[in-house]
Amino acid sequence: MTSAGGRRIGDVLLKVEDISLSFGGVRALTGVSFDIRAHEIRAIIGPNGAGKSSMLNVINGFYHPQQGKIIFKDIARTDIGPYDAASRGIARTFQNIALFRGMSTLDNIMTGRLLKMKENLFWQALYWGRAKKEEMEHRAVVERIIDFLEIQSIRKVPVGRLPYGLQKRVELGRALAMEPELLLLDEPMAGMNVEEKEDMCRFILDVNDEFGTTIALIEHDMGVVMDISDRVVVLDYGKKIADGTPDEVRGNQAVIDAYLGVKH
Amino acid sequence: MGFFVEVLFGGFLAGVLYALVALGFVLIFKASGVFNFAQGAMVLFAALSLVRLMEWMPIPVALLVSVAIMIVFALVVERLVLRPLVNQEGIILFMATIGVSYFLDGFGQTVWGSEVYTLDLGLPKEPVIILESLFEGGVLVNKFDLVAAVIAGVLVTVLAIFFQKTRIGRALRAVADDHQAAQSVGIPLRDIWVIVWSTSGIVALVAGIVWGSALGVQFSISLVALKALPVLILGGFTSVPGAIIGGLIIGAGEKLAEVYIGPTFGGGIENWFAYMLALLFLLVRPQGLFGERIIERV
Amino acid sequence: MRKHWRIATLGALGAAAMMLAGLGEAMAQNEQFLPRLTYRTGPYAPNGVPFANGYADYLNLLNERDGGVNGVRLTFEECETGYDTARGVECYDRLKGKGPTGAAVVDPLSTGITFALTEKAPGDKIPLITMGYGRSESQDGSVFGWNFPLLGTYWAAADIIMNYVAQKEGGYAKLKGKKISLVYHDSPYGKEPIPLLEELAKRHGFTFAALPVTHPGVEQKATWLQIRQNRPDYVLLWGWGVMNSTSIKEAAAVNYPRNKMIGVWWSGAEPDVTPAGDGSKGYLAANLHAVGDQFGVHRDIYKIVYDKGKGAAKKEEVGHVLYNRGLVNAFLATEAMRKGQARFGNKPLTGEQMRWSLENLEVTATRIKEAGFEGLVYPMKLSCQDHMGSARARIQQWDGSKWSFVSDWIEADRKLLDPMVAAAAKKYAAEKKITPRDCSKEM
Amino acid sequence: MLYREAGQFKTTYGDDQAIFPIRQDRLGMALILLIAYVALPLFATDYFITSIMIPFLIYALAAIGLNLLTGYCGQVSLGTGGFMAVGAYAAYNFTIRMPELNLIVVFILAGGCAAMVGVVFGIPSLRIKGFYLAVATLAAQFFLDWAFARIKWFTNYTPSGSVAAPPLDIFGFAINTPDRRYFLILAIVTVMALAAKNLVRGRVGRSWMAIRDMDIAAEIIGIRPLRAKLSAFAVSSFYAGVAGALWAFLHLGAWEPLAFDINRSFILLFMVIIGGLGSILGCFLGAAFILMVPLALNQIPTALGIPLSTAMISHAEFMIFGAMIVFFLIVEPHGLARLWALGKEKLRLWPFPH
Repeated sequence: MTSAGGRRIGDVLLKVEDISLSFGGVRALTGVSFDIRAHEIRAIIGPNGAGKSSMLNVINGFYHPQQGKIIFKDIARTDIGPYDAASRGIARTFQNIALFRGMSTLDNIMTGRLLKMKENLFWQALYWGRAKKEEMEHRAVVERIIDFLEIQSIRKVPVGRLPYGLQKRVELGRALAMEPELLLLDEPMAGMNVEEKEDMCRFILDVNDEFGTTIALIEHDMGVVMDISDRVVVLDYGKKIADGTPDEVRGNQAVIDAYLGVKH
Repeated sequence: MGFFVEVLFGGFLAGVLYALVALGFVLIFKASGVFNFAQGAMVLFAALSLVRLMEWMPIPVALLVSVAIMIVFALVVERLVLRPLVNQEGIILFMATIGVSYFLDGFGQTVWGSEVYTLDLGLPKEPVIILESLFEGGVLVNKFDLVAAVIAGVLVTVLAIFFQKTRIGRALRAVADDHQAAQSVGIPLRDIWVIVWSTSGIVALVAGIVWGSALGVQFSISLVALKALPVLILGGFTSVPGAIIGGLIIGAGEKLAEVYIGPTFGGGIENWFAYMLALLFLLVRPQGLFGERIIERV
Repeated sequence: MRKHWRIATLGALGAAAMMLAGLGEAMAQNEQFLPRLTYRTGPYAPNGVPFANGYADYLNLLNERDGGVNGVRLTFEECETGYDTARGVECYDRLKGKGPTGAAVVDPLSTGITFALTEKAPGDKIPLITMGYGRSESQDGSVFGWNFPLLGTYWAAADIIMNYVAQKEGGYAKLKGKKISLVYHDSPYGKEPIPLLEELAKRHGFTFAALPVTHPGVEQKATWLQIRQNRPDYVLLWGWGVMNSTSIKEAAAVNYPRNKMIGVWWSGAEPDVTPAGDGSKGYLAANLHAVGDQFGVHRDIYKIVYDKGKGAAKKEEVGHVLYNRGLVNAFLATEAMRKGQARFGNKPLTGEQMRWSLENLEVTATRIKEAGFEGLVYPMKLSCQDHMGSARARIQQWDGSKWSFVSDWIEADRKLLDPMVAAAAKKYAAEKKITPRDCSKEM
Repeated sequence: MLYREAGQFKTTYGDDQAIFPIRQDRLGMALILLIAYVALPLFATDYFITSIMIPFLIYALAAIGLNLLTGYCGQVSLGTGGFMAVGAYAAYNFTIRMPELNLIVVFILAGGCAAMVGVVFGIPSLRIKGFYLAVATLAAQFFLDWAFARIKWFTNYTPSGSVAAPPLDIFGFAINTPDRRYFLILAIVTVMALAAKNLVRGRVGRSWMAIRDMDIAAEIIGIRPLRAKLSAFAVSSFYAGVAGALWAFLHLGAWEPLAFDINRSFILLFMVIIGGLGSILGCFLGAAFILMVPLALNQIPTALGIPLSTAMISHAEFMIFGAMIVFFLIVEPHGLARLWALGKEKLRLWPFPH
């Protein structure tokens, strides 16, 4: 399979099988299965409350589904923590920005490198030799990301003081710093103006293109979704109602009904 | 056996006193989400005001003036501390109330003096022996403790009626659930804060009367706040019955531990035992006995 | 942003004012400076205040009546310790250099502060007077060269009280099989008497139990429930501040007979018994001196200090137990000054001279009478080896409105104390690598 | 005009990450160190050294410990006094049971013991947060107070329960004068403050701050909350432990558990809040402030000829502390350190603020 950009879409990277999740008595997801292939951009869409964010939370280990399994890089698991997901190469951004508000842009993105930094407390306290060298190496990586996202000028600004659009960009930067294989983006363009959206689209496509990162994203702007994604999965009331290329989904009657609010 | 019951009783009655302080915490936390560390200082301040005013005027007048003072205090706190800190994280407000507590301790002693003042409202003090038919030698209890228990009971009942039956009470409960909803009840948040801090000031006054009669009105009363904290953890921060039952459990638990386990360790364990008990409990049930469950969201 | 600048300016002004304060020190005069470590705040304030007042009133009396001690005026400055050790150390360091000769003598007025200052005093050459408190082994002047636990240590106190108990029971032999409990403030102060009481329990065959009460001592329910269960024959009370009155109230609450409760001399003052009202009737306590304002010194204080409106205390509190203790403490300190002036001349003394004065101090009955303390204190004599001087106390009883003595002066058994003191002092000397002085060579 | 960074270019990331990237700041720091190491010992009175500088430095060190935990990792602790006590009693036991140990080793071991105890009491932080945790740390405070008062082994069976530091020396050099004690403390505090600064600007510090700012997000980018929090508790308690050992050995000389009671914990928390949460400089400013208030209250009115009564001073102190806490939380939650930074920023732009 190839897509418009001519990228190589690879084998299945992640597969969710028959996932069910509920809180107390409320069902958030019911028997959802789909897959994400390497290097593709996969969109998850659906009306409000369809269970999209819950799905991402299941994938990166924040929620533990009552049923079903998740196969990532050919290893199946049902119950892991966010730390394991992160260390195996899953990064994400959040719908309501989850940046570290007291830290600068640079430090926020540097936190994305934490998993890759190994020097112990003692060397850290000395800030000498190996620890300093390691710090400088990672700083260089982060500076490349800062250049890529064009946020050089806000490097030292505490993120709490940044406008919304820039915060979203920093959050993307932090996720990129983890050099993930799978990048989960929860509404990366929510609340942005047209210009900011265009920038964000460009970054997403560039990330996918340059680093070959697989991306799963939740987005409400159908125009954007149809433009940039390779395949789309549609959730409604916690169930999968459609799955396919943007064109296939667009014509699907169940999807149209769901968005128009037809009674089930 | 008789002795065990006696210790248990003693513990329950000590617990009632803790609960009186814990109640003030709960009221404020319920309505404003503020963990008010200054509750102990308020107890001291209220008691000091009362005992010094009693030197000048008849008791009922002194009581009324003390209530007025606590209301003024609530107004000042709302204006100078809570309003500027609205929407801050809970922990910031918590630290602010530590500041309020220090200020109030210093202020109260500056205005009212720092000696031991005897507060005598004519509460009975002599011990009585009860249940003699049941246990050999009977069970010794103190009339004063019983009076304290009755006062606590009355206070809880009054508060329960206040919360259930009055418009303001219902509004307060609404605030606890949802600040937006409270706006629609038609009472501004600020007023609610003043009301709830005043109420808790009055609860502090009652606690101050009981504690002050027992210990004399002096600086150490302020430290009872530290006794109320494990009660809160055990009972949950938002539950009035939780404060009472938590108080009873902590009171009985620490007295039994001190009397039966204490000697093995050289005694003096009750101070930390209450905290350890609460802490262990916290690990099992983080929201406390009657607290509302906290669900984390991203 | 303006606001921030104003704060900075204020801070700078404050700093400048403090430097000025340092420069404005009084110039050297014929004055003896006495640092006064006091506590007028916190949980122990009710006991700290009358003591400080008594001390201040006596110094003022000497200044007003006699122009000081032999013409050397007494100046003093109070420093609030709040019974906190670190604060006390700061007060000591702040005040030790004041006055023309520095601080010649310090009363730490807290066992914790005494322990800390015991480490510092030898280096600064300032004697510590710990009248009726401090570390018991510091009675040994050959090791503790700078500590003066005048009139009695806690070991002496415990022995005196047990002596009284034995008298009441009809001799030490009758103590066999009796139960004695100690309710103590959980601090070095409260723990001090334990070794001696354990020793006595071993010798006389009574059962001894120690029950700690945590600072500040308002939580005693469990303690007294234990007492109710064990029904000891006597309860010794080693409390301070609010703990004392709470103990008496709790004793009343569990119906423990008050006349079987004996407090140390820090647990037998008016603020300890009045809060419990009638509950205190019959309560016993040791006392180092007499109570009341009927003595010669009080008459002078009323006439010369209070009638001029210079009194530190409320007039009705003159003559209270701790007020008188402050008086006696000031009396002994100034008597030592007289002794020193006789040798070094009528000028302010240094700490080293003051130590000599204390070690050679003898307060005779004649002198006591002269100073208006007749009946208030017992004569005493110190030496290089013996820094305690006298170890006598009387037992007093509260009748609901006043204290009255129920025993004559009881002296602690020095034959029991001295070996224990010597052993403990030796251990301390070894730990601190101190070579004891040879007192037979000192003059 | 002197405070300018124009013409100073950073050519490496290392320069950019430096603690004092601006030359004037480096000079200022050098000046402060010069004063601390040379001028003060030469010119200051013994009172200034023993009663102001020594407690100031030790408080600052303990405050750094608490700030690492509270200001950087967001875990409020009211048990610092207890951890200081662990350090003090551990140091005491090491010196009397192993007299041949070098004093520096003793202090490190004391810190290590405190760190272990800190980790144990930090375990609940995984499940409980905010003021629940604050209350839980009170359990540590009360328990440790009790343990050192009651377990006689810790005090080497001293009857009174009060212990005294033995004569101290380092490599045969006796630590017995105010100046020597001051130098030892100053050296330790300099090294440990620098180490703390290094920690917070590197990987460990970032993981703490991430936990503080949003623990859930931190977990999702691969920070293990338990490890981050416990490491904060360990490092924080290490600092508190060393501070406790210094406080006991070099400031008090003899002590009892009451020297490390809950008031100590509160005072340290105040220093951190007033000085600035999440700032190493703030710890020094906060410690200085808290220490100066009572002294100023005592000396300024006396100098102005209106001496206040001791009771009044002590009450006023409570009121000022309380009011300052509230004031700083409202006006500047980052405390004196932030005010300082703002002042510098202003100076940088002066006289053309736009």
